[in-house]
Amino acid sequence: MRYFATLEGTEYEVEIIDEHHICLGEVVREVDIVAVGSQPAYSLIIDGRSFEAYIYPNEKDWQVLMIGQQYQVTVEEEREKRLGRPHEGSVAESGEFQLKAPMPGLIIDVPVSEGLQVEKGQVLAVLESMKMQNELKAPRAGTVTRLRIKSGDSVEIKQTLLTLA
Amino acid sequence: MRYFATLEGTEYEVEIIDEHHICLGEVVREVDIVAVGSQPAYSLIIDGRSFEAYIYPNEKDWQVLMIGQQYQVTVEEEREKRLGRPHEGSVAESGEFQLKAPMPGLIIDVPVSEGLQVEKGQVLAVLESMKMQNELKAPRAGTVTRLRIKSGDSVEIKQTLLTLA
Amino acid sequence: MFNKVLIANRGEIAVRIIRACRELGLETVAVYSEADRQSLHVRYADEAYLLGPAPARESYLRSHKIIDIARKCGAGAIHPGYGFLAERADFAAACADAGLTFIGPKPDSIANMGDKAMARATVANAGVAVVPGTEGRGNLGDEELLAIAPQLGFPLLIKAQAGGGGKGMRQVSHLDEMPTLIAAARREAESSFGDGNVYLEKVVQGARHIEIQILADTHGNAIHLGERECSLQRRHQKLLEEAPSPFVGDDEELREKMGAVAVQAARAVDYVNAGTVEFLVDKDRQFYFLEMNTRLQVEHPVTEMITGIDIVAEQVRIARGRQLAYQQDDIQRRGAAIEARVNAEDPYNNFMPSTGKITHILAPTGPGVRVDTGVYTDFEITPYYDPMISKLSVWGETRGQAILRMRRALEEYKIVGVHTNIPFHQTMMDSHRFLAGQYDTRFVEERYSIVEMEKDKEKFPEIAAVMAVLVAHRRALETTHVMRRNERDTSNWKWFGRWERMRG
Amino acid sequence: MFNKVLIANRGEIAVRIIRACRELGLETVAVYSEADRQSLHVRYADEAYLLGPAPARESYLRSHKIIDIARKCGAGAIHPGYGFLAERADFAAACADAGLTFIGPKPDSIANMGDKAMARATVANAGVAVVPGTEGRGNLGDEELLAIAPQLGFPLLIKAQAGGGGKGMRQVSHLDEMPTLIAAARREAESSFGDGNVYLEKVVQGARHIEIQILADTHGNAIHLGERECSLQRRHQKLLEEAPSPFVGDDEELREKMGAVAVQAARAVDYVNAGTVEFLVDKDRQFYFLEMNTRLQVEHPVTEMITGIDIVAEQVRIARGRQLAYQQDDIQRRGAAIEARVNAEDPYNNFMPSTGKITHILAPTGPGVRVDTGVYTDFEITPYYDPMISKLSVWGETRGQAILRMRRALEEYKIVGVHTNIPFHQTMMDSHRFLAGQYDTRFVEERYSIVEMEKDKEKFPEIAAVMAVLVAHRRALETTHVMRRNERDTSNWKWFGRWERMRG
Repeated sequence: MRYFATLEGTEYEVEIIDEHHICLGEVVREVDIVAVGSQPAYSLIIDGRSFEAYIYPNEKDWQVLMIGQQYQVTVEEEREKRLGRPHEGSVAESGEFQLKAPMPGLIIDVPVSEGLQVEKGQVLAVLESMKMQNELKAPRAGTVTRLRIKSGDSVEIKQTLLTLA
Repeated sequence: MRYFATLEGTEYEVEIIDEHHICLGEVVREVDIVAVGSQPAYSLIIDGRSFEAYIYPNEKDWQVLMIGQQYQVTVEEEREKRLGRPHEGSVAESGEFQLKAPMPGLIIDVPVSEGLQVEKGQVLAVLESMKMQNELKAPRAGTVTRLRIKSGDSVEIKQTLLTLA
Repeated sequence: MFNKVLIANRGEIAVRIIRACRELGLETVAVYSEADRQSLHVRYADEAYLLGPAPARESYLRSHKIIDIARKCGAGAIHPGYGFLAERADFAAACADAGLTFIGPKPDSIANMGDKAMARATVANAGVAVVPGTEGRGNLGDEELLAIAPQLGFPLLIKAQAGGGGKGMRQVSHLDEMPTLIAAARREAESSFGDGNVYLEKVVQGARHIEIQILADTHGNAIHLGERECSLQRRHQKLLEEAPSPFVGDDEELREKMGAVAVQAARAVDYVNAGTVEFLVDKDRQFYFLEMNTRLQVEHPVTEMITGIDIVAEQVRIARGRQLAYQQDDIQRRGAAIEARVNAEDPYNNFMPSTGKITHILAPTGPGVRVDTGVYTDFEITPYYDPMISKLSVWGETRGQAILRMRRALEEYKIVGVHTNIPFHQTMMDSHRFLAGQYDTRFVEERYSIVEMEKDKEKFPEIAAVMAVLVAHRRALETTHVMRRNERDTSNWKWFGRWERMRG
Repeated sequence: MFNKVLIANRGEIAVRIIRACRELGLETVAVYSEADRQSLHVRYADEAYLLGPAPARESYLRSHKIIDIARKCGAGAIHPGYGFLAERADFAAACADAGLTFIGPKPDSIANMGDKAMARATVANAGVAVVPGTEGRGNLGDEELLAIAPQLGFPLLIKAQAGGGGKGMRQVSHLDEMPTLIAAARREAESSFGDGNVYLEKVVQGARHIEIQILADTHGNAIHLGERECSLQRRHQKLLEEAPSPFVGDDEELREKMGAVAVQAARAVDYVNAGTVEFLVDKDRQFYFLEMNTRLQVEHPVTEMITGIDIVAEQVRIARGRQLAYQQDDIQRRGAAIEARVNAEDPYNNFMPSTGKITHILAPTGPGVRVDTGVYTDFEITPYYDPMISKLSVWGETRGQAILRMRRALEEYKIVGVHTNIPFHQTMMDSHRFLAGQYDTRFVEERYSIVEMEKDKEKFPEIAAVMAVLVAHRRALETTHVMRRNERDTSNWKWFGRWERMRG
């Protein structure tokens, strides 16, 4: 079975030969992968080099956490790729950005108002959590279209705080 | 709901009043039990005293491991008790004793033969495992009726080694 | 003399105190909020009592309830740990009124040192140098502060009088921005300590934060255990501490001078129990009294590791009326120790706190490694308290060995489920400035970038690609062969078979 | 000079050596059997190579394959750990022939000390006292042994010439039982070491087993790091070790004398690297050379804890040709350390080994506690290797504090899934004889009964009954409300949602 893995713009062709051999590009390599513990932690030995990673699927790709580094890998099987999967993710590119609470906490300050034009990096809200005040900043320039919080509000994790158009 | 717990010959009557109260004998006690971690480990706070135990069911009773001590507890619901459950375990009392391998290993020595009369505590077999030689002894006096191993055999865990009648 | 101690705290420090009490043969009582029912301190204590809902105001700050519990359960003493009620003179006084031993200094000493302005006035009177500022001038209004500021010169700091741990603190570069910053500092101080009073303090440029550990008994004996270097901070929160200080180094004269001054400061408030005198030290080795923490310090383990003294056990002994087990000459340093605060926060995203369930922990162990923590696998990190998961401390024969050991320990440390600042500590152990001991209190904020630090780090994209493919392939196989997949669908109950041969 | 080290071992000691190498900046290579694919040493090493099936003969004892792997992967050195190939002179020689540095003594020293009879003859010639016996008389037949025995007097020991760790050892009380016991000893020696030769040794009554740690470099420097007391044994397997020895105590003269004699014994075989000279010490403080272990010792951590010296790192430095970093006068002891070997065995059932999956571990941490282990939650204990799960070591300012700390640490230590000997160690920490330091090598076998020791232990049958009822009640509820039960039927795949915010 042949797979194509894409990561940071580079495509890697990986052919599974048997349980202990793959062909990576043109080179046959010896691999041994096992799960360690009951968590999605895997130990890989590839041509003698020992690696360990936590690997779990995201909505459309795989997250690989290895030596403190996080990699996002898209994996496609050859046939799948030939058939061409519907292009996902295009929706997210367009339209609005919704600022969500990264953690539960208390809104300390909201230095913006609806209709305000903001710059990238501008503080949109100050959220207190774990005894620290955290500034939530605009990831890009835009206009605050819907403001759903005010100072003093308690918010839940992932609650939408405001919308940027 | 009322339960009867039996342990080392003593019966304890426990009535569940609500989630945080039980009646033990005649005394109402405040209890809070929660599972800690994903294992069958429980933390109990009873009238302020904090206890921790690993609790898991056996064939017919509950094993409670607490502060390095193991307790076997039989639990019956009141109705169950009134109806009278079939008396289990009587079969085990009668008849033969089967010596099973407590761990996998290599049989080093079998100092008995079929038909031999043995005393309680007499060595029936020597099993090598984890680099140690372990003597398997007779739990009671009896006659070796069936001998299924010989010196040099590899045995699996719980494999029957011999029968004592 | 008490035989049962209530620990009015949570997390790693509650566990630390339980351990010390247990090693002294004392019974322990935990208190906990609804969010902490499964915490290690509740599991480890002999007794445990619920305080209330998660927010500290409704649980760990309920001093009357805590004293009430102590009396009812027969605890003779209360250890406050750090934070929460540890530096509340009224709480210490209430303990005494209730006939309970407060394991800490006298209420007066706390009050004296707790009001930063009064503290400075007190130690200045005792002849200790202080950072220039408005200390001792009472509760100044905004107008007065704005008037005094240009005399001190910029940059300067606005600090909460009642504060600690960087809360209610703001740095001011120009007079223009001062009104807004005063308001912000007062607001934060008010919400954190219930006291909005602030004072001004000159910023010492290139300053090192170096503190001296003090022990004083009820018989008039007071000694110091040498210094800790705590200059690695971010937003006035310490991130990494070490002992001895690489700045003080072999300068025994400076060490002894700071130690003697710290003892003097402690004596000025008739201090009893463990405490820490914090100094700012400038490039010319001039040192200024900053504040005194009248409690156990988060970073006490580094001092324990190089002196061999169990500071928490010593606190309890002092509270039991014992004489100090040591005289100043008994205190000997050996090697070097470093502590890394492992926080649930994302160093790649402006150190944003991270919450969630810790699904996996593999903690470093082995020679010279100590971990202090209140969490374990499957523990939930909540947003209610500080983000510290654990303190990782290492000891080495030399500072160099301690750094190499810290690298090794950080590499071994696996925490999955929340973001942690372990990558931050890793880059710090590789930083030339840290290796050379050349860092001041502004280093992390002004000169540190994790992206910059990691740019030479070896990456393994090819390996990541291979691993993702192999796991995806496995999963595809398992989905195909439904039988095999079902084997893995093991419910909690089916696992019970595994427990058969179990025993502690 | 080598930069990559192959560790020809498994379990905790392989992890220990990987840690030392990593702290020295060296690359590490693990080797493993099929049973150990998921071991911590395989996970922690930079590289890992399969040796073969689980049995040691087919994996960890395959010296040629190991040397082959080392050459192919570019490792310049091999660390043998303890056990397996550690005391095989032919393996050390084969390493040298292959151009690899063997991290240990020269083949000749191993051979000299490995043959017990030759070892005794060698050190006796150097003027060191030995236990009376048939040492140096060559390979005696059964008839000869039976003839000599009455001259030595009973009780005496039959010991394997090639042996170690109590294998091939039998104690004889009367001449009558000697033929059977010689046969048994020869059989065990043959199967363990491939050499059935045995010798006789007088039993020293009330003996303490005290050993001296040696370090020697390639430049002719040799020092000792003081003693360890290892008298707590069962079937000649050490269970618990401490440093310093409570028997030696403050008798610095005895300590120095034993140290000097140990260095002398090491010099007699031109010893290089770390080694241990074992003595039997009788009540009159006479000491006799027992044997020299020409390798790292299991119990090395207690010496590390009181001296601050990293023995494994020192081994590697010596092997790299460095001079010893210490002279004899640099070695200073601080406090006391105790190590408990935590084994997978059942102390309530004649210490029967226990195998199975470790379903839960909560290891003690905090001040003065060190854990060395190669296992983790969900690891499987197999019957192929020794039953050691971990080594729990503690340090205290005094022996008393170390004991209290060990009690605390044992109480915290939770291992579920296999039986462990933790209850044994707990009773030992409560034993008056242990507390008084009054125990000899026969103590566990002759005077110890766990049932007897635990008879005063507080039990909680009522609490156990309540807990069983509450859990049974919960389960009944869950069975009734099927919906709720299904919620808990969480398959592996469904758990993936939990990993969303994960990062190291």
